[in-house]
Amino acid sequence: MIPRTLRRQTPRTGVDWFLTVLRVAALTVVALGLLAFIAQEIDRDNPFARWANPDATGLTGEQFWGLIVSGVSQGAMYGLIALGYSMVYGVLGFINFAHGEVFMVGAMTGMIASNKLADAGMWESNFVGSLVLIVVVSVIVCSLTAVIMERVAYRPLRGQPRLIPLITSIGVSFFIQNASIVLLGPAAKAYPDVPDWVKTKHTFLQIEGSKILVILVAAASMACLWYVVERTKSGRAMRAVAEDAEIAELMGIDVNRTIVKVFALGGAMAGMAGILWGILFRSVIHSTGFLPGIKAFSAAVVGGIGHLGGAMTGGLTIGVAESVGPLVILEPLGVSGVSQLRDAVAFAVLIGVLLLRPSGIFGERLPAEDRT
Amino acid sequence: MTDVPTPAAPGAGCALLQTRRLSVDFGGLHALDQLSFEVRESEIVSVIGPNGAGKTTLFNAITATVEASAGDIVFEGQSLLGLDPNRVTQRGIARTFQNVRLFANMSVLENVMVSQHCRTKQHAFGALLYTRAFRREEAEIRRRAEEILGFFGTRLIGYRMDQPAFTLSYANRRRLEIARAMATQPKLILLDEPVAGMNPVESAELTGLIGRLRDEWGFAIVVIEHDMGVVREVSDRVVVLDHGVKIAEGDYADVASDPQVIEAYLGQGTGGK
Amino acid sequence: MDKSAYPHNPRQKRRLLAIAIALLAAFSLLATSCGNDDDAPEATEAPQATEEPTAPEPTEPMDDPRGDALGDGSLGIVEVEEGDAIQIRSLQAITGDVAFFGLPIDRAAYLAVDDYGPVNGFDVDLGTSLDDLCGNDGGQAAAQIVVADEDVIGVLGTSCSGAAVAAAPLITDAGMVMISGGNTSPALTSDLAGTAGPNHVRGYYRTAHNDLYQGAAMAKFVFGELGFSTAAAIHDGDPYTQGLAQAFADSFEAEGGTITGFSAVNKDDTDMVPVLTEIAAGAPQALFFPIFQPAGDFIADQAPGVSGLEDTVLLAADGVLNDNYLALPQTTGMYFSGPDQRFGQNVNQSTGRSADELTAAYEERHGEVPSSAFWAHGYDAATILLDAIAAASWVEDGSLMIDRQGVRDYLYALRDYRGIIGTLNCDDFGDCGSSKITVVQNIGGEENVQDSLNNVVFSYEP
Amino acid sequence: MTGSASVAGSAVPTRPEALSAPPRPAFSHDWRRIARIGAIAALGQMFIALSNMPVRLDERLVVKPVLSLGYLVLLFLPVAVGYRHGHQTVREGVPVSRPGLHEVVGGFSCGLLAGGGLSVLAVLLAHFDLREPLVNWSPILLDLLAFGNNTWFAAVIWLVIGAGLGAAGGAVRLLGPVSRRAVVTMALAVAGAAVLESLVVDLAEGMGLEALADRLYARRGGVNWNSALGLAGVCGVLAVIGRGRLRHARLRHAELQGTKRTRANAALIALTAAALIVLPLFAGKLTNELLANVGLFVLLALGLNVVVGLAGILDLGYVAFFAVGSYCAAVLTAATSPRITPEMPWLVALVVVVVITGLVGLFIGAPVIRMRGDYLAIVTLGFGEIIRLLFLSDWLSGWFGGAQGITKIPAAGIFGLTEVSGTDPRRVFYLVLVFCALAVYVSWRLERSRLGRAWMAVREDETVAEAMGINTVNVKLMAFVVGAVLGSFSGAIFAAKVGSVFPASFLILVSIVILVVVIFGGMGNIVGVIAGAAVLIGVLGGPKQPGLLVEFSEFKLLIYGALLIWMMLARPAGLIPSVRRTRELHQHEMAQDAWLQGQVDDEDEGKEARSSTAAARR
Repeated sequence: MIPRTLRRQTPRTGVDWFLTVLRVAALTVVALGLLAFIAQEIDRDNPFARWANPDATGLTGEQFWGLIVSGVSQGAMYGLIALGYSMVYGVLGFINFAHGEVFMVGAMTGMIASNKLADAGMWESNFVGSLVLIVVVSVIVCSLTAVIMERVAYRPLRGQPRLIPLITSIGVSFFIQNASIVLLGPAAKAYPDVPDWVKTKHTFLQIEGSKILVILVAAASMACLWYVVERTKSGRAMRAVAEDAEIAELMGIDVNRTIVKVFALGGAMAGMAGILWGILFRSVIHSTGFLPGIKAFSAAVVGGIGHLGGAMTGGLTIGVAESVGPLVILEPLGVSGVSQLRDAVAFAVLIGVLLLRPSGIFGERLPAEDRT
Repeated sequence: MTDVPTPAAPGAGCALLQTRRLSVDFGGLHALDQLSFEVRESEIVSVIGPNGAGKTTLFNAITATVEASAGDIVFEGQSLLGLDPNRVTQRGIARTFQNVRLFANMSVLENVMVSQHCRTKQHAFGALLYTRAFRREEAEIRRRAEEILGFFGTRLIGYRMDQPAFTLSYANRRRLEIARAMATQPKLILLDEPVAGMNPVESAELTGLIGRLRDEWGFAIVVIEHDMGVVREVSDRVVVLDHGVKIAEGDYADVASDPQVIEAYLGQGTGGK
Repeated sequence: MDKSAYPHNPRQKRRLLAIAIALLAAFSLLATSCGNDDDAPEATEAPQATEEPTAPEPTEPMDDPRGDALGDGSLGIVEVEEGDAIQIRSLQAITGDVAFFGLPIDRAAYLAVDDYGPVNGFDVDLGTSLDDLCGNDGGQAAAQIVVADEDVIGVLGTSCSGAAVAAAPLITDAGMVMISGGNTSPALTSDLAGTAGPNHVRGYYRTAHNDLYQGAAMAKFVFGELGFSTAAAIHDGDPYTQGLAQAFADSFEAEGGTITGFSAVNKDDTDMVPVLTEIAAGAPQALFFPIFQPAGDFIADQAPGVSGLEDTVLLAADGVLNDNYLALPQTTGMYFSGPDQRFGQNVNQSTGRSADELTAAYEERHGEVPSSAFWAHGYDAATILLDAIAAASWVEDGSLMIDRQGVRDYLYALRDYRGIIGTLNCDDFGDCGSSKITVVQNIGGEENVQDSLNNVVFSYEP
Repeated sequence: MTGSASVAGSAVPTRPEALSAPPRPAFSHDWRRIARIGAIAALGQMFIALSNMPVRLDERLVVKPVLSLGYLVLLFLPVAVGYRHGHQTVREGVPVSRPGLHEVVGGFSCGLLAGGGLSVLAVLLAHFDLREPLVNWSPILLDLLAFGNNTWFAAVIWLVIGAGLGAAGGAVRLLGPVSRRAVVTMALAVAGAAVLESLVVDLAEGMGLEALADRLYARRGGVNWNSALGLAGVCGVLAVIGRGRLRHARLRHAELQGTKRTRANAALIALTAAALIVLPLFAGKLTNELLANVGLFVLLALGLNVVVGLAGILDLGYVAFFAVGSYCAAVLTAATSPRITPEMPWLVALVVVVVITGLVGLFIGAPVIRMRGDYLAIVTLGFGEIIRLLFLSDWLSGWFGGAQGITKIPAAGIFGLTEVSGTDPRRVFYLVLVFCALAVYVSWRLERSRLGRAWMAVREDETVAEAMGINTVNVKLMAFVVGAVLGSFSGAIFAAKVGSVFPASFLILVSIVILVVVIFGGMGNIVGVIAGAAVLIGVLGGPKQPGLLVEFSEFKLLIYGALLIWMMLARPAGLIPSVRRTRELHQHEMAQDAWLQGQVDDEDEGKEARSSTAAARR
């Protein structure tokens, strides 16, 4: 076995030069943007604040805070989804593209269940109770979806080159998304209205109840997951399989069951995220799962794939970056219509992080030959 | 062994490869510690030592697949430090791998043809325009490949040339690896346990081949080997490593009788297999 | 039976079977040849039927069966043989993220054809609806499919202006007409002042309103009626929404107001706080976001929560003027610009169905209320096309002759047609829908949707 | 799968006929298996029914007057499961029991269950209202299921239909190879003729065979039942006569060696080329448009094939190059494009396009080249999206028109000989054809060159490739650039064809579809890639292009997904796999075959094959 290549920092080839230039450029842009922003905050019409963006208007403190909060709550959901990606990747070593759709299924289930409850009148009378109820339902549904997915589409492909299950997962993703269109209709579907304490900002920290809810629940499920993976027997089994499935098999671990558990756990997390999504945005559509899914995978990569804490960190990073970045970095540089570029910013963050740390924030360096 | 060892062995000519106080650490663990040794033109040096002595690490350091933490590697008077592995190969050092690593889904012939990459020029446009130069080079590459495969007798030529590499038997994979190394037209070949897992007949045959490699093709060769029989057969000089340190050097007889060496092996509880 | 027989027996069976099947095949061939004798004449006639459109009728002026059917045959005449159906097509955005907009128009077309019944005794066949994918490439490809069938008289579509830009030339070149229930871009017809838009072609009509004045109407409303001097606009990168937002911004500044912010989101964004914060930095009095669902839901939902926008007035356009959206709690009190939608009791003069009946029928058939207001435009588009065909066709020895030019003549001459969307008058550039823009305010609540649609607070006509 | 392997990797001769055993008793069954299959089928039927396919497609008659496409989609599943039930896995040395009544009965029961799904659904429809979530839970559906009669009729009739079809499906197993082929051909012929009506008519008219078309089809009403019979007859006879000469021919061609083989290939290529040049002359607008669209995607797929298939770099952002190609061409040629003047002729612009896309390829390639496979995938995807957003953004709308795109792009002038634009799909196709030929030549030449071998080595084992003196970075960058340039051709033609570019044409979906085309067709194999494009884009349709099955456009992506899953499960090597890929995917069997044929000179083969498989997986 060849030990991994340790590359030197000093540029050797043209590519290395180019990359160094790129890194420097990226950092300068960010730095300039930040400086301009700070300048604006200090004094709206000092020359430096205006050099790029003449009609510069900074942000008020609470606006900035609002950005951070929404970024964090969005990021927490990315994180929850990313956990599923990360776990599956850790164990099977391929991108389960359809995981985002599992999240969508969760949101849809929540929508249906909550509307039924609203018809029954329970939603208004006992909100928390029905919330717990729909969480349970959607977690179950999502776990089932994920497990069936694994059984039907992935298990038969165990041991094929990675590309094959990847393509299959794309197929699954298409299928679920469009199944939702043909069965449930193409229109956006709304959740029933939620009590005021969820909608309105609370004097404490000026955060909407829904966002507090999101952040708390995300933290809680994160903790549970951590406990399961790090402290329980099946968690050990998962990590063993992630290390080396064949050896684990020899050690008497039932690999199939472990993998099923992994998918179930990931599905549960996605289901949780789905409900949170529903509570936060109160609207769901067939495409709800696609882009968040992709961003969640980016989050998993940014955090260092296969690393649970990394997944959540990555999620928060991307969430906050895409919510704050455009206004704090791009607008001071005189870019117009910055909010349009938020996805671009999200992916730019992904690229930037990988440029500076090729294996993500927490990811350990991986052997060069570990390729698709 | 504090400074460069003095030439003291058969095979005339100046040093082809020298390692000077070469050290490789993996986070605190000294895989190689201040190792200095040299290989001369058309000389066969065996590197032996118990498992984990740092033999393969030495190879990896030379071929730049791991980075030396201290010291220097000099090949034909120029340092190899800081080069990409492919540059090292271009300078004229080829290697085989302890666990055979062929291009499993390419044919035997292709495996050898692709290994001449750094010795050939033709680029995409030549191929697209199908120039005379391109065709000539392709023919040349093919001819060389067949010639090299021919070196192994009937083992790799004939219908087998077009077989995907993974259909080869174990012994043939080892042979193909050597063929691939030869195809890079090196001055120095590093063989990592070339006869491991072969039956006596095959290893005897391969031992012969190693000799012929030097005599007919004029390569200098460094062999990592556990099979003392082979070592005795082929080596002009033997270097013994233990825990990354060179504990003995010289021809087979005195090395074999060196107490330190015996201690190193017996300390391991095992003789050379 | 002894086992030794096994290997032989089946093989013989197989041979027998093969022969049997071959025989059967041969027989069925025979059956065909005689079976087809009866419709052999039709077969020989058919080619003429397909070539005829290119060749103008020579004996056209002095034939009586023609009666008072419109047209001079200059675009060719389509013959629909007895027992065959009149061919029209529906080309809408029925998939993807604009399906909510295209599907209702498409479904309304089918409703209309069913309601209308036969034309001069001939059934009408809409075929299976084609998909313009709300894009130029999709529109062009679909148009090629339509024109490949030379018997098609007219096309109902497209949903998106972008698709029409690519599709209209192909379809009208083939002599067919094209009636859109969804396009609103001025480029496709005219600036309503007598100069044709860059992408205008003869034979293109639409029942949807011309967008030109919607932005202006909203601007006048905000500046004049509400008396605001600062406003901001958000679009979602769709040509339609971007154009409308731009129009609003321009005319608002022309009115003398100031645009404090002009930004954009992406269709699948959900967290609108950033864009709203960007807007809030300018502290506008009104925010106009003429975009679609679901993005529209999120803006309406999250705007009040962003500091600086707490009491900004929210305005949207016809892209979200539908039951789903009006029913949302967060849209209560919002203003919407759009075509006059007080078509509660309007009755389509050709089919005699009223808007309410139709919405009921629609929900009955598709299990959801129309996800966009333009179903009505789609319905009227279909009925005027069928009327046009009725007016430009005559029966001649059993088969129906349809004069393509006649269809166009009828449509260009269409006046005071009572449709679901109100009174239709076609101008020389194919604008048939009323250019009257109304601004309604949402009363709120699922039950009040109709009242909200009727709750007109401002109406504007150039 | 083994079967597909041995057929696919045409280098491998097929296995000897497995031993046969007496048929299994008719009524002893693995009932759990039947239940499983049946249940899945029943659910499938319910899904199809609720997906609104039957209602939506009921308008479209397939065989006049008996069968509409709507019902057809409800009928095929029972047959399929009925046939599937009789399937036995072939193992070395294990005798395969000959088909008998067992299969029929099994098929019958499976079909019964499958039909039962619809019966249950009908009853549910009648008695519950689940419209709230399920939009197609409509009386219309019930009416359709009940053939206009009452609910109980529906319940019964579907049981009967299901059982009958299932039994029929099982019975197919009884047929010998020839008759089976005959039956299958007949079925396929009728189905094909019916579903592809528009194409057939278009071609027929192009070749002046309207008479034939009119005999075959009731005008737009689908196939006449008697012509359907006739067609079936003809094809049946042909099949019985043909006796799979095709397959023999293919095998023989596969066994050809050296010059003979090359000569045969050359002949084949010449034939196809001739066909492709002549066909459009006889085809109408419809077919040409179709061919043009397929061509555009072939071009893209060939480009991506260089990156993914040869160099093994998983690029999910390939649409970026398509977009850059189109936008450059648009900006350079269109008078309406802001900022950039003067306008140049299309061919001149093309040169600039190539240069620019090449640079973009380098720019995107350099940062990602050293990342691991999956990181690389997501990063390229990110780049693709970023580029689309930049084209869309208000920020750069001064250059690229933003949301309003760039319209009125002039037709592509070719040396003043001709003008290529969307109005005449035939010319577009010829233009595309030229560039496809170019792309094919490029990939074919490069694959057999020093560079191509280096690509393969990198794909196989990057570290070793590096150690063998290959500068992996440069080699991979080359792959990126070549892929980018090929993609840009497609983009430039696209711009001229459609006459306008909008950012909406360059969604992530496009990259994914291109990748799917490559994988589906057979990665690393030129012919496979072309076949993949023909099947997916031609029949089903591309992301923004309708295919032959226009009726299904509403369900396109749904079918895409299902098809993709099934394809990867059934034959992961793709439609027409490259021999190399097949080997990689089926190394076990390959090794065993080799061993059986004594082509391997050593004992410990199995183990080694396995370990090398492991190596290949890395």
